[in-house]
Amino acid sequence: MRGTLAHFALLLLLGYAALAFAAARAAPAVVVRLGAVVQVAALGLASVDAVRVLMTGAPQRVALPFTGPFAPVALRLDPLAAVFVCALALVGLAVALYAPAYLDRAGHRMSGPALQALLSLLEASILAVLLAEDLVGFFVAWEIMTGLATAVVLADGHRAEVKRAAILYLVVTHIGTFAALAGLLLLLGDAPSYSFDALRAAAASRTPLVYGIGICLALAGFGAKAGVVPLHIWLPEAHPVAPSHVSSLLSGVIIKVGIYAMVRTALDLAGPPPAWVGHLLLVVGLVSALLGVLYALAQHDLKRLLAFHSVENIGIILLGVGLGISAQHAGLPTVAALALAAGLFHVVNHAVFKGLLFLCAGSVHLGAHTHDLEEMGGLLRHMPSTGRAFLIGALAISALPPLNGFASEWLVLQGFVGATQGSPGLLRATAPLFAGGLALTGALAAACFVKAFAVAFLALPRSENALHAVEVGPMQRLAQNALALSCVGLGLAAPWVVPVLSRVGASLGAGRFTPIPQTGVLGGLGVGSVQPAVLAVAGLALGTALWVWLGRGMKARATGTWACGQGSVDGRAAYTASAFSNPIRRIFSNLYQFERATVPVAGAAPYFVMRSKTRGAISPLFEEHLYQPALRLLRWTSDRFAPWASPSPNRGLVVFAVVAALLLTWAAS
Amino acid sequence: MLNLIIDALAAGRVTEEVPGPRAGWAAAAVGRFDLASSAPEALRAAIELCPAEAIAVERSGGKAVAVIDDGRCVQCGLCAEGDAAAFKNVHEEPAMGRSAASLRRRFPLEGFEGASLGPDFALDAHDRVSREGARLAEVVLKRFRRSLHVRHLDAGGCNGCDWELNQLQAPQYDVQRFGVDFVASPRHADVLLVTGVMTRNLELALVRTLDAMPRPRLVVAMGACAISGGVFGTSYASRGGADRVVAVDGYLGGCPPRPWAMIRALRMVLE
Amino acid sequence: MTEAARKEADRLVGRAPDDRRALKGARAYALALEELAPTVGRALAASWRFGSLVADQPRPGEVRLDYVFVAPGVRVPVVLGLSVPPAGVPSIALACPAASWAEREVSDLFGVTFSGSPDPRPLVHHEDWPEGLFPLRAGVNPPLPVERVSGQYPFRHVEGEGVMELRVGPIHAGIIEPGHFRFTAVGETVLGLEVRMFYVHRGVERLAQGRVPAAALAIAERVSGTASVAHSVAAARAMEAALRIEVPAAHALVRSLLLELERLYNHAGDLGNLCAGTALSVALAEGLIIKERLLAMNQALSGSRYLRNLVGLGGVRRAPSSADLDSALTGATAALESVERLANGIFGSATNLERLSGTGLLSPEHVRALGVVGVVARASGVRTDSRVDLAFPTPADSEIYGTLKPATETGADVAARAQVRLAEARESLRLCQGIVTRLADTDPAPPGISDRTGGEGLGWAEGPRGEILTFVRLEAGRVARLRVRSPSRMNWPAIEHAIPGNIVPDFPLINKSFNLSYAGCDL
Amino acid sequence: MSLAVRLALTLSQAALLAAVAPLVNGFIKVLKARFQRRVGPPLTQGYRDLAKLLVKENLHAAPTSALFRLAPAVSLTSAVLASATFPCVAFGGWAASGDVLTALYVLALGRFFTALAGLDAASAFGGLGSSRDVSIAALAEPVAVVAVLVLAAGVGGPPDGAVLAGVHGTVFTSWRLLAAIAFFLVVLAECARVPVDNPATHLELTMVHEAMLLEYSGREFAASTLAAQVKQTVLLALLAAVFLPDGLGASGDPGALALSAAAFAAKLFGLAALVAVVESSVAKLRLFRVPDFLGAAAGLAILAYVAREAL
Repeated sequence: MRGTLAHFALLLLLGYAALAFAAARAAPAVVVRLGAVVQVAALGLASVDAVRVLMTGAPQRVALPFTGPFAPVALRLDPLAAVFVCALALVGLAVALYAPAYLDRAGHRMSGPALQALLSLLEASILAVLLAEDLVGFFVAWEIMTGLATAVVLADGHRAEVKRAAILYLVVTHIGTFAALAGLLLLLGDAPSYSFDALRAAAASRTPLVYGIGICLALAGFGAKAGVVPLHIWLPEAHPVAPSHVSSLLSGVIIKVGIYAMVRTALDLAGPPPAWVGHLLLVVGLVSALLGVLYALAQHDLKRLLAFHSVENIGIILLGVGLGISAQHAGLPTVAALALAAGLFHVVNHAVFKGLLFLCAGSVHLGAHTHDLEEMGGLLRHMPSTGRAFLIGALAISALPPLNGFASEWLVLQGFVGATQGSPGLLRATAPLFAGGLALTGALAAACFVKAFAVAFLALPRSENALHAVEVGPMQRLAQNALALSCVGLGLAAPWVVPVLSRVGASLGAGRFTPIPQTGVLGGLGVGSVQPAVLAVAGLALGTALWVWLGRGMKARATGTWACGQGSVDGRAAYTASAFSNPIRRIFSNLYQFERATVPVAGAAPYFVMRSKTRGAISPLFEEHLYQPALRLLRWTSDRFAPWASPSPNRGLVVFAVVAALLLTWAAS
Repeated sequence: MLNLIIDALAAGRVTEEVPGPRAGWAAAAVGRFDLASSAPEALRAAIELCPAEAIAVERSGGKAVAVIDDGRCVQCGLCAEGDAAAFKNVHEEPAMGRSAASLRRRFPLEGFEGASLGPDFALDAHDRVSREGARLAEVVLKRFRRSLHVRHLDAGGCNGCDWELNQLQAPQYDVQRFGVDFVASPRHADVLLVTGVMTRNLELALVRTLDAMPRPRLVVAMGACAISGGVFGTSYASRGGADRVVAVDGYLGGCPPRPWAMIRALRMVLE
Repeated sequence: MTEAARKEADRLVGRAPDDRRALKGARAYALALEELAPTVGRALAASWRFGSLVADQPRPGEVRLDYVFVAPGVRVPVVLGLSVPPAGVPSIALACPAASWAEREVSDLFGVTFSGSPDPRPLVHHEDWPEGLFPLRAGVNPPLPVERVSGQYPFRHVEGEGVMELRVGPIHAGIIEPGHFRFTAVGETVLGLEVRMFYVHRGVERLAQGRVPAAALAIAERVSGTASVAHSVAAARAMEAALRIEVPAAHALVRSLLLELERLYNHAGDLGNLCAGTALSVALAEGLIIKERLLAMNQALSGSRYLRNLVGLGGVRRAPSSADLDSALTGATAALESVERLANGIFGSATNLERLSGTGLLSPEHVRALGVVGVVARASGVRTDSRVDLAFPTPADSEIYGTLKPATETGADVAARAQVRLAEARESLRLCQGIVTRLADTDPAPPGISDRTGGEGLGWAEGPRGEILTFVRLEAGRVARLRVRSPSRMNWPAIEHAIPGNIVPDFPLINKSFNLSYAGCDL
Repeated sequence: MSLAVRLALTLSQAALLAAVAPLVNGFIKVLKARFQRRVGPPLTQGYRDLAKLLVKENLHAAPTSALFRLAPAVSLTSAVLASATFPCVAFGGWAASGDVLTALYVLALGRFFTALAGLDAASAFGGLGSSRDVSIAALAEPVAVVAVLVLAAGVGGPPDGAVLAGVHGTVFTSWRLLAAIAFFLVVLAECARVPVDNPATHLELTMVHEAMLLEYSGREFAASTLAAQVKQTVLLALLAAVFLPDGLGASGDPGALALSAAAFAAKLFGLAALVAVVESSVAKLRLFRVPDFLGAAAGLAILAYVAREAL
C-alpha cells in the first residue's frame, strides 16, 4: 500500500514554511497561528500512517514527485521509523498548540513567523530523516535537520552563551556526522549504490574488522547527536538556550533521531549485530544514564537540569537496545524483543514527558521570568495547572507507577531479570550490575525531581518574580495537559502497546526477536496485562477514599509553619536546590569534584566576621579530563606543524578534518 | 555490642511500680511545708527569708490565716530551719491542682495579732484556668488516657525541671508504659508541658508553640517557676507564671517536682 | 612560687594592688581608662585568661568596671578596676575575643558603650527591647511588663548561591533548654553557625539585689539546675570573702564533697546522654538508670535530688551524719562501677566510637582566645581547672585538692570530651573517699559567722562544666550586687568554632559533648 | 480458583498486613524496651496512638499546597497496594500477578510524595528529611533490585506468585541467605531504622524519616504514620515470604493455608525481633557512612548472585 499521508505532511510543512517567510511581515500573528494549524494537520496525517504501519507491521513507501542528484529520492515508513514518527507527532502536536501563545509573550529576538517556519521545516526534515531510504537522502536530510536545529537554537543569537552553545553544537554534531558518514561508507564498501538495500546486501561480504570500525564510527557519530556520554557536552548547553517549545522538540525528538540512526544502523543496515555491539551499547547506556542523572542532580537551572536528564534517558533507551542485541546471543529471543520494545517504548515515553517538562519550564519562564530553581518557590499557588502537569511529568520521568516512564523502565528491568536465564556468558554475569545501575538511575531521577518540583513549585517564593508569577494561557495549558494525559495513558496502556512494539525487532530482519503475544502474560515474564490498570484503579479508589476521609475529621486549621517558636519562615529558611542535592553530591564526590570556598566580606576575622560570601563550583569532569587533553593534543600536534599552520585549535580542526577526509577517501575507494 | 543486650537482659528490669503519694520518701527529702508554729516572730522571719515570696499571713473575716503557696514554694527549707521555725517539712509531694489558687494551703492561726504579712495573694489574680480540659468530651479524654503525647517547653527555668522530666524516660519510671511519650513536633502533641518562669524573651514563642498544636490540647505547668515564677518572680525579664500568657489546665508545685509527681499530675489532668 | 607570680603581676600592671579597694578574694588594681588596652595586651601576652567583667554602681552616676583575669600562679583572680562614665570605654574584644560577650552584656544592662567594638550588637536584650532602657543601672525601674518594640536582630550573614539558613530553636524538639542556633548551610554542609542565647534571661543578678544572704544563696542555687552546689558555693565563698567569714574545716569538706558528687552525677549522666546522639539506646537507658540511682542517693544525703538546700553562709546548713556519708560513698562507688561498664560500651563499640572521633574539633587556639573553661578546655589539651588554678579559702580543701591532677585529652573532639568526663568521674570518687575519711577525723563546728554587714568579695568553684566566678557586694546585710560568671557563658561562643566542617546531623552530638547550660549563661 | 476468590484472598492479605503493621512496630518497641531494662509501651500502643489522632485537628501550615494534603493518602495507598502485589501465605492462586519489583516501585511512589510534602511547608527540617530520605533510597533501591534479581535467577523468572510456587520445597541455599541478608539491610535503611535513622530520636537535625512528617497532625499524621508502619511490615513480609519462603504452602487448601499462615507470622515477628536486636546493639552511622553500609549490602547481593552462579 502506498502511504500518501506522510507525503502530504511533508509538503504541508514545506509549503507553510515558504508562505511564512513570504507573509511574515504582513500578518505575523496570523502566520504564527496558521503555522500551528499546519503543524497539527501535518503531524496528525503522519501519525495516522505511523500507527497504521505499527498495527499492521507492513512498511509503506512514500514517493516524492522529484528526484535527487544521485538517485531517486525514495521514502519508506517501516515500523521502526513509525515509532519515532509517533514520538514526533505526540510532541509536535503539543508544541504546535503551545507555540502561538508562547511566542506572543516570550520575547525572543527572532520573530514568531520565522520561528514557526523554522520549526515546520525542522519537523519536515525530521520526517525526511526517518523516511529516508538511501544514504544520500538520509545525510542530506540529517544535515538540513542539524542546520535548522542550530538556527532555532540561535533564536536569541545575540547572547554570547547562545552563540557558544550553537557553535559547540555544530562542531560536535558535525564531527559526529562526519564519523557516521565515514562509518557507513566503510560499511557500504564497494556496493553499487547508496541505497539502504545496497548497504544491507553488503553485510555478507564484509570483514569483521571493517564491520567493527564502521559500526563503531557510525554509532559514535550518531551517538554524538543523541547526546551519549562522553559526546553529550553540547546538549546541556544547546537545549536550555533554545526557546522552550523548541527545547521540547530538541530534547523530546531530535536526539531520538540519533537513536533512530543508531538502531537503524546496528540492527538493520549493518546486518545482524554480534554480541559485543550489544555489550558496548549496554555499557555506554549505563554510563550515560548514571552520569546524566548525577549531573542533572547538581543543576539548579531548570532547563539545564532537564537537558541532563535527556542524557540519562538516552542511556536508558540504549540499555534496552543493547540488551535487545545481547539477549539474542544468550539464546533469549523473547527477552531480546521485550528489551528492544522497552527501549523503543522509552523513546516515545521520554519524548512525551520530556516534551511536557520543557513546555512547563517554558511556562515557568513566562510566569516567573527565570530558569533558576533557586529563584522560584511556591509557584504551585500561582501556576496550579502548570504545576500539576509538571508533577505528572516528574512522576513519569522518575519511573513511578502507573505512568509511562515506569512502564518502559520497569520493562527494561524485567529484561535484565530475564537475562539471568540466558546461556552463561558476559550478559548473564553482568545482569545484576546493569539492573542495579538502572535502579540507581531511576531512584536518583526521583531524587532529582523531588528537588526540581519541590524547589520550584512548593514552599515559599524565593524572589520577587516568583512571588508575582502568573499562569499561562488556556492553549498552553491544553498542550501541557495533553502531554500529561499521554503520560498517564501510555502508562496504563503499556500491556497493549508493548506487544505491538515487540514486533518492531522482528520487522528489521537483522536479528532474532520473538515478539510477545498480544494478550495475557508477556512472554512468561510476569507482566499481567490487566495489572497496571488494576493497580491504578485500586490505588485511585483507595487513595481518593482515604483523601476524602482524612479531610473529614475536625475542621482543618491554617497556621504558620513550625519555626521552633520563631515568628515565621521565609524563603531563606527553606531548602534550596543545591542544599537538597548536597547529600548525593557528597556521596558521589569523586565524580563531581565539587569545591567550595567561603571568604569574609565584612568584620574582623577570625572571631567577628559579620558577612561572608561563599562560592561553590563543580569542575566539569569530561571537559577537564577528556576534551581539554584532546585539545591540548590537538594543539601539540598543530604545534608540530607550526611551519605551515599557526597554533590555534581552529586551524588544528581544519588540519584534522583534511586528514580525516583523506583517510576516508582512501577507505571508500 | 551484643554483650550490652545480654548484660541488660541478665541484669533484669528495673522499672518500679507507681508508689502512693506518701510512699518512698527518704527521711531527709524535702517535700511540702506545713505550719509548725504560729509565733508571729517565727512567721515574720520565715516571710523575710522565703526567697520565693511563698508565705503570707492573710486576715479573712477577722481571723488570721497563714498561707503557704505550693505554686511558689521552691522547697528551700529556710522557713523550716531552726528549732523555733514557723514551718516544718512533712515529706509529702507539693500540691497539684487545676488552678494556681488551689495550690495555696491555708493554716488558721491561733491568737495571731497584727496586720497581714508578706505578699498579697489576692492581688495575684492572674490565674487563667483553661476550660479546654474540662470541655473535652469523655471520648477524647479516654483516648488521651491511652495515648498522650507531650511537648515540653522550658519557658526559662534553671533546667532542674527539665532534667527531672528527662528522668521520666529512665527505665525506673518508664513513662512510655502509661502511653505517654515525648514528641519532637508540637504538631504531634496533646499536652504542652511548661517548666520554668515565663521569660520575656520566650513569651511569644510559648504562644506560637501552643498555636502550633492541634486541638484538642492541654497545657500543664510544672514546677514553682512555671506556676508563679518561683524565686524569679516577675521582673523586667519575666512575667512570672505561664498562665500570664496562656490558659493552663493543670498545675504541679515543686522545685523541681519529682518524677512520680509529674506522672501523677499528667494523670490528674486527664481525669 | 605564688608570691613570685604575684610580684610578676604587679610588675606587669606597673603598680601595687589598690589598697583602697575593699575587694577580697582577688588581687585588685586600679587603672586609668587609657591604661586598660596596653595592660590587657601585656596580660594576654603573659597567658592571663579572661575571667569576667563585673560592672557595678557603688555610687550612682558612675560605673565601675572590673576586668577579672586568671593569671598563672597568682592563685587568686586578678582584677583590673576602672571607674568610668558610662560612655566611651575602649573595647578590648578585638585583642581578647573572650571579653566580647561580657562587653555586650554590660552595654545592654548598664548602658556603657565600648568604643571600637568589633561586634556592638545587643546580646541580652532581644530585638523587641526598647532602646535606652538599661535594667541594671541604679534607679532604673521600668513599669512591668516592659513594652515591646519592633526590631530585627542583625544576624551574621553568608551570601552565595544555594545557601540556606537552618534556624533551630529557641524551642527545641527534645527536653532541652531554649536557645537559637542559626546554621548557614548548603544541605548537610555547614558553612557557619551563630548561637543566639538569652532566651532564658531571668534577670537573676537584679533579683538577688536587696535579698538577705540566705535568700540570695537560694537564688544562686537556681542559676543552673545541675550546678546548684557549685553556684551556691561560689556565691557563698564570695559573700564569706566580703564579710571575712572563716569557714570551719568540717563545713568546707562537706561542701567539697557535694561539689564532687555533683560532678559525678553530671558526668555519669552526660556519658549516658551522649548515646542519645548516637542512638545507642541500651547504653542511653543504662546511663539513665545510673543517673537515677545517683539522684536518689543525692536525695538521701541532702533531701534534694539536686543536692540543694545544704550550702549556707559560713558553711553548710546541716551536717550530714556519718551514716549518710558512708551510704553516699557506697552509692557513688557502685555508680562508678556501672559507669565503667557503660564506658566500655561507649568506647568499645566501633560504630559508636566512629561517631565520636574527629567530630566537633575545637582547637586549643580557639580555647585560649575565647577563654574556654572546664571539660571542654581540658579535652582540647588546655589545663584550666579552678581547683588547681585558684587557691581555696580553707586549708582543709587545699589539702584534699593538693593531689588533684586535672584530666586532659588532646583529641579536642567529642570522644576526648567523653574521656575527660570519665576520668573526672573517677577522680571525683577518689576525692570523695578522701574527704569522707578526712571528715571522720574532723571535729564538728558551727558555721562561720561575722558581724560585718558589708563588703565585696570574689568567690569561685569548679562546677561540673567548669569554673564559676562570682562577685558579691553586700550593703547593710543585703546583697547590693551579685555577678555570676558561669562556665557556660565562656563556652557558648566557642561552640560556633567546633561546627564548621562537620555535617548538620552531627551538631546535636557535638552540643551534647559540650553540654552547656543555657540558664547558667543567660542568667 | 475463581477470580473472585483470588481477589478476596489478595484483598484480605492487604488488609491484614495493614492491620497488623502497628502491632509489628509495637512488638519491636516492646522488645527494645526489654533490652533497656524496662517494661515499655503496651503492644497495642500503636493502635491507641492512631485512634487518638483521629479525634485531632489537621493543621495546615500557610505555605503548604494541596500536595501536602494529598501526600498522606498517597503514601498510605501505595503501602497498602504494595502489600497486595505478592503472596505471603500461599503461592497458588494470586490475583495480582505482579511481582516484587512492582512492590518496590509502588512503595517508591509513596516516598516521592512524602518527600515532596516534607518540603512543602518551607521548613528546613522537612528539607533535611526529604533530601536525606531520597539520597538513602537512591542507594538502597539498587541493592533491593539486585537482591530480587538473585532470587529471580534462582527460581527461573521474576519472583511472582506463579514462579515462587516453584521455590516451595527447594533446598535452603547459601545464596538465598546472602540475598536475604542484603535485603534485610535494605529494609533497615528503607524503614528508617538504626543504623541509618533513629526512630526514637527527638533531635530534628538528625532525623531522616520523621523530619518529613514534622508538619503533620491529626488524621493526616495518622495516615502518614500508618503508611510508614505498613511499609515496614510489607518489606519484612517480603523478606519472610519471598526471600525465606520455607514453610509456606503452595496450595490453597485450608489446612496448608493455616499452617503456612502460622509459619509466615512466626517469621514476620522473628524478623521484627531481629530488627530490635540490631537497633539495640549498634550506634547510628554518621550520615555519610550510610553509603558504606548500603555498599556492603550491595556487595552481599552481588556475592549472592556469584554464589548462585557458582553453586
